[in-house]
Amino acid sequence: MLLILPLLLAAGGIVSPAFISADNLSNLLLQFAPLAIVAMGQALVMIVRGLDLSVASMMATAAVIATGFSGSDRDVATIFAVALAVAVMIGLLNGFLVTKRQVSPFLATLATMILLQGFRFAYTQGAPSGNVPPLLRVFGAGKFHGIPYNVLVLVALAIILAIVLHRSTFGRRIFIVGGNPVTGRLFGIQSDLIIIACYLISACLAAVGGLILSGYVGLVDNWVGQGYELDSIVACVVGQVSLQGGRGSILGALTGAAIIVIIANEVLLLGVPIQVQLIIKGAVIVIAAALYARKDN
Amino acid sequence: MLKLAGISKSFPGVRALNGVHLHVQPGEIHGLLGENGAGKSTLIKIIAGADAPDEGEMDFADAPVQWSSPREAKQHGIHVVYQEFALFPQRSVAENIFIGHERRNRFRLLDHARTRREATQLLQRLGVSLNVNAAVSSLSVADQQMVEIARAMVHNVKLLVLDEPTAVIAGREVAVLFELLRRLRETGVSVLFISHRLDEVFAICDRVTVLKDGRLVGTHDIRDVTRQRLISMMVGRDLGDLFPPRTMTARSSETILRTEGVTVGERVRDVSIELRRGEIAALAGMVGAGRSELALGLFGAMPLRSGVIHLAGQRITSMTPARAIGLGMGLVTEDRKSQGLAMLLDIAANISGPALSEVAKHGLIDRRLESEVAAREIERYRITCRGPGTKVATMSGGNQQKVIVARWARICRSVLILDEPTRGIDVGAKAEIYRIMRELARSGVAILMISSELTEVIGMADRIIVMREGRVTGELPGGAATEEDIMHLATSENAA
Amino acid sequence: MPWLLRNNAGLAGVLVLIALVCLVGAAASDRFLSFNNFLNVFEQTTDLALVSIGQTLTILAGGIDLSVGSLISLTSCLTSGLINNNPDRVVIVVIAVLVLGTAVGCVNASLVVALRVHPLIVTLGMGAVLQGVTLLYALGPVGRVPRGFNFLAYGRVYGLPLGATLAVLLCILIALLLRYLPLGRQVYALGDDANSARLVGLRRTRILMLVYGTSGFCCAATGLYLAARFGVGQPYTGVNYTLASITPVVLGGTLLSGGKGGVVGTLFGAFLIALLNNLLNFMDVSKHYQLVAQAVIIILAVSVYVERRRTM
Amino acid sequence: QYSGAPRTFLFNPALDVCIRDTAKFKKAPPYVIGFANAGLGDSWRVVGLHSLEKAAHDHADVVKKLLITDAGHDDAKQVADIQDLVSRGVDLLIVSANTSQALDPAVTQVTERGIPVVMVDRRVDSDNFVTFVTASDAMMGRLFAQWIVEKLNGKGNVIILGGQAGSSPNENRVKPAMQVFGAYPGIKILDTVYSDWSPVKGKQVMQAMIAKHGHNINAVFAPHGLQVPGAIEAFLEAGWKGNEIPPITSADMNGPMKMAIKYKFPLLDIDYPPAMMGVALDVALKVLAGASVPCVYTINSNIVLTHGDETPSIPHPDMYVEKHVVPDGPDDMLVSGGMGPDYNPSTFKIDFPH
Ligand SMILES: Nc1ncnc2c1ncn2[C@@H]1O[C@H](COP(=O)(O)OP(=O)(O)OP(=O)(O)O)[C@@H](O)[C@H]1O
Ligand SMILES: Nc1ncnc2c1ncn2[C@@H]1O[C@H](COP(=O)(O)OP(=O)(O)OP(=O)(O)O)[C@@H](O)[C@H]1O
Ligand SMILES: [Mg+2]
Ligand SMILES: [Mg+2]
Repeated sequence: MLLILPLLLAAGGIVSPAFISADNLSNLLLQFAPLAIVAMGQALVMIVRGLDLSVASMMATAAVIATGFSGSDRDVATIFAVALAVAVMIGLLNGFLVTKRQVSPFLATLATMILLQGFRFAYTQGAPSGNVPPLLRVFGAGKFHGIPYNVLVLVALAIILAIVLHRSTFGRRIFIVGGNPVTGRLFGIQSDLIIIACYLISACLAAVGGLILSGYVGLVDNWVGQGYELDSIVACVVGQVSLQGGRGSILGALTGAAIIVIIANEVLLLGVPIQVQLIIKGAVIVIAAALYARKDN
Repeated sequence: MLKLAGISKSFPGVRALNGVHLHVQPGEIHGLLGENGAGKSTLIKIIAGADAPDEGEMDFADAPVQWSSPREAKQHGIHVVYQEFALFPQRSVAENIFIGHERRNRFRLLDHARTRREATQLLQRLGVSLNVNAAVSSLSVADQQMVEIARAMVHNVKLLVLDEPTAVIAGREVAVLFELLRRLRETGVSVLFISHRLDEVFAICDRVTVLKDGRLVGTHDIRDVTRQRLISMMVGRDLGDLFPPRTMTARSSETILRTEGVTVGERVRDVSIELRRGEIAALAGMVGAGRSELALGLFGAMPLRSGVIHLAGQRITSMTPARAIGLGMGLVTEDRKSQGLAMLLDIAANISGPALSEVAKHGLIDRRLESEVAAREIERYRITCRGPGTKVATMSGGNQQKVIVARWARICRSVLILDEPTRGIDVGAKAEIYRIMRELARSGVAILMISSELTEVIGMADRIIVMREGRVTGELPGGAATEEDIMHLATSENAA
Repeated sequence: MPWLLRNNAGLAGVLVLIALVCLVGAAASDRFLSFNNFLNVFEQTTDLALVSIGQTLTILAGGIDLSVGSLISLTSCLTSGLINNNPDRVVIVVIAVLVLGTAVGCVNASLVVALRVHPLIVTLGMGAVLQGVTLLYALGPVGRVPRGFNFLAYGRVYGLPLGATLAVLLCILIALLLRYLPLGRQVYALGDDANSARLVGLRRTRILMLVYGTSGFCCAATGLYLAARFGVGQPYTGVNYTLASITPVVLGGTLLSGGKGGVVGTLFGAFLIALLNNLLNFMDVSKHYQLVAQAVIIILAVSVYVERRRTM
Repeated sequence: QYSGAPRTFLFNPALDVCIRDTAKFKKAPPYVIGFANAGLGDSWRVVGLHSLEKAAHDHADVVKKLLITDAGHDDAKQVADIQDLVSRGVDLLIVSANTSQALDPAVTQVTERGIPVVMVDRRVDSDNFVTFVTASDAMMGRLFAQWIVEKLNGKGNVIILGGQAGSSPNENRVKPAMQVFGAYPGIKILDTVYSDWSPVKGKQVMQAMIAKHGHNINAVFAPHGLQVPGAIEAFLEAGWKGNEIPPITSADMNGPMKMAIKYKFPLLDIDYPPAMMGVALDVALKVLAGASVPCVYTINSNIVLTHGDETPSIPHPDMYVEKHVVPDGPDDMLVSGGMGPDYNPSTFKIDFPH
């Protein structure tokens, strides 16, 4: 699975030399980080048989929150606190609906997506306006010797999440519950809490992704992160996270996200017209999933 | 009718079948025997077209065949009742029975009234009365099995394959089923019958084929073999007594679990029982008596509607599995596929599951330690596998069951409930599970064994608690009780 | 029609909600409960109802169709682009577009079968491809439909909105097919347990062709309707329907996991949504809170009634 | 700042200007007026809506009710909204059509029922309305393109940084611009990329373009302002010195002007004033009073330029960026609002009859 990355990079370099320029690769990393962060949360949710369609809306909400203060660095802590607080509420709501009210994840997160959108519109009166603090701009767009700071954030988060998911008892419980919630209960695991925790983590990661994206340009509209909900799901599927739950990995989610970003960049560089870009994207999604989806028996 | 020659099939790392020959003649009931993991279900899947063989030839009705899908096999007249069922839980009984062979009216449209009527008739012929409008998910496993069997009668079969059909049904239903099979035999239908219960094999089969480790051991006329001979063919050695001797010595008078007026789910009413350390108590009753629900209730997997549980000195009115586990309780559920196992994970994870903290430090799992623990259990219970990293989904039913028993036996300190622990288990493994139960009891654990097999109940139990329609109707001492005594309490209207 | 309610507790729920909205509306404005307004809402239900009816089938069969939005865009563009204000071409183009929609659905089904990929991914990919194809055909609003064609979307027959009435008829037809064709029952079976379906020899390919084909047909019908309503086809006209088409299905009591539900509930689900939008307009609720209200209704509708847990 | 008569009126090449008689719509106040808005979502439309609310507030004596619906940029919803507004009994309908063709049948129906319709900002295709209040998209597109051509002396490579492919607000400006570019064989369009009006995507695609074409990029044509700040940042982050940044076009947004002043690169900004929504209400009242109105009511756009970047077609801009910019306002602030100095879109609240 990981093998495809160097292959893609090499192929990219061959068809368009600009692709492997240091600048372009560094920009790729810059664009990769927010999607990867969101995809990791999506992976957790998918492992517990869920789906989180509200991530994009959560990202936009966090980004709007980033512009909601004076725009100076003093407020960064407050911005984080508020954004995470909203994320916690949304994560809890998603988790609550899915576990306690047995709403299907697709629908529950679709509803919270619309809900957040409504509140966001109401809060911004239709369009956000204001400045993003310089510190967030650094995390969104700044680079250290060509390595974007947001990649550092991503790496830190990825290491923590990989340990949590693949090494910790909590992670093991995620897999048990995802494989079969009934078994989870018989193992004495509070399946509901595990599932809620996954939605919570997903929402919080989306908030972090949204804040990073708000710093990418420093301009925020109501649609920051639009498309990330489906892209993150596709990234997970391409990265062998099972839509049926119980299977998946952080590394897979990261690889899937990388593949998506690389392909999007490559078609842009090739100067493929937008129509054909879409066709290629669609075909790649299906083919990648067909190649990598384990044949579940 | 059916002729298999040199069939082989491998899964990653396992040679499930190795050059197997099988010849089923028209109008015979052919038994297929073998230990857990011998390859019986795999062979059946190949016959049914659900799996393709790697090698070998298959003849059906005197013509070479090669199925591309179960559908094709079905069209040629092969019907299979799978060990794990192929039902549609949310659909009605009637719909399930006629799925794929829908009853139509003269406009070629579905005739719902006719479907219901004929479904009722079919079930009546099988001696079960079910509401044909009910969703299959609301039925007990036994009734689900009867629906599966009813389905087999819908269309003209030439070969009927039954994979452990009697594992979940008892007494009367088995008799009805056998009667049905004999009638089919008379009309020239062949039956391939898999069971771990040798009595049944002797009662109904004309010939038997024994598999071991994916190889053919031999095919014999049933009149030419003895019980002992069959067992040694299957196991490869002679087994002593199936039931280990009762050792009442360890049995103390200390009551570890006591319930007062426990009411659970839809049918368990006002149950008061006691379990003492070191004893094996059996919970007997007819299918649907509510034994499984009681077990789930005691373990906290179903909420207590009322009543009190006294466990290990604590008085509990609302039990949860976590609490039960904390107090040293374990539960081997009757349905391993949908309840007992984390199918996607490996043996090690399934064994450590309920006691993760034992193999973890600071919330992080020590994989080495976990593997070691699992390896020890694999050896102790002679689980056939490629090591602690084997995914349980790829294991045979019997070995899966051993994993579950091993899991709970390891951490259980007070009470272990086993719900149909030997369902679908070969004799060798059965003997082993009995031995484990005895050992555990000797170490001071109270064992509650739910079983529909009366020989097992009589052979193992120190004490027999009988339930009927959700209530305890009486208690019998082990050893001395007869099957009649138990049946009397399980069915009689005027029992206590 | 007792069978409608018997197996569909969700349908009862949606009817209760509709009644509730009517009560609130009656209190809010005396014009709300007028017959004319009711007809308007009925008319406004058409597009969502059409696409959701098709979506219901894919969901019943345990799948989902996320290509509906793009397919609607494509068919609406083709409708107006090919007719291009020429009344003589209407019949042939309408037929061609319906055939095309059905064919695209069948391609979805074939891909699901052949590639063994989850339908969510297959149709998502197909959606992107179709959007690209649509933009290849037209980068902006394209063609024009003759004035008379608008009748499909705005016309009234015996006082009833034509398009909406056709949608209801289509819904009833599909409901009957689901109930009285063996293949219809098998849709439910496949959605209930795909593995069992394989083992008992149901023809998965055929069932999938039926449901995705129907979904494609419904998308084409929606595309036609939108071309009539807007007088023109546009490359992004269907975008919102992809996710929107799911809501009426679930409001109408169909389980997203498949195997249970039906199209009649979906029809009422779509009506509830149109009615809700209408009510919120009458109550001068700003668009922002209309979104909130919609989300709350969804949550209420699907979470108040919780089915008894099946296992334990 | 230009304050003469509308240029489109003065410069109109037609011999007669179309004037519409509205006597048949004459009605005694008070009026119920409906506004079917295409949607909000960006600051331009928010400010526009506020200017409409302000106008209603100012005319509270004759306006009994202003009913506002918001279609969220969904044609189907806007058609329904229009039907609902008619159901609620409006005397006149103001419509900002989400798509010019798509709303045509619905608007035509309203007109046929005898209810006067005033279009604002985005019209419908047919002439089945009373009047259209607008600024000229075509003029903006052409002038943007012409300026770029003249800055490059007719020879150079241009990136088209569009909004959303196929959407009418995008095509209405890009199409006229392409006609201009097409007339100059020396102008080469390197790539046409789309930002979907997202600042984030604008930056992403521009970064890819810079990686691909490097210093071959001689100018950037952006028909709207939203995607421009990201594009400028992409240049800066790719290491271009401020004054190396090629000529770029923008509309309404504060950010690009701030950057143009700071980094000294050529910028042409043409405003598309949101105040036209308030104007629409004034025009609506004229219609209901039975006064004649022009068939198209085009209000002026400000042409704003950086110093030293005048060209033959724009010898004298209406003003220079220094005058137009709000130095300490946020980047996404709309400088063309016309709502007065104290106006703040996120806190604005006004009492109007509804
Ligand atoms: N899908 C699979 N992948 C890998 N190994 C498999 C798979 N299915 C079966 N096996 C292996 O094939 C062997 C035969 O299994 P099978 O289920 O046929 O046994 P069985 O005779 O039916 O046993 P039981 O009596 O327990 O049902 C076992 O070792 C099992 O682990
Ligand atoms: N999880 C469940 N969901 C719904 N109904 C159930 C469930 N478990 C049991 N039942 C119902 O309760 C009845 C009692 O079943 P239970 O399994 O407790 O009886 P039992 O005596 O253990 O029988 P068996 O021998 O089949 O295990 C069953 O017939 C079934 O209809
Ligand atoms: Mg088996
Ligand atoms: Mg039981």
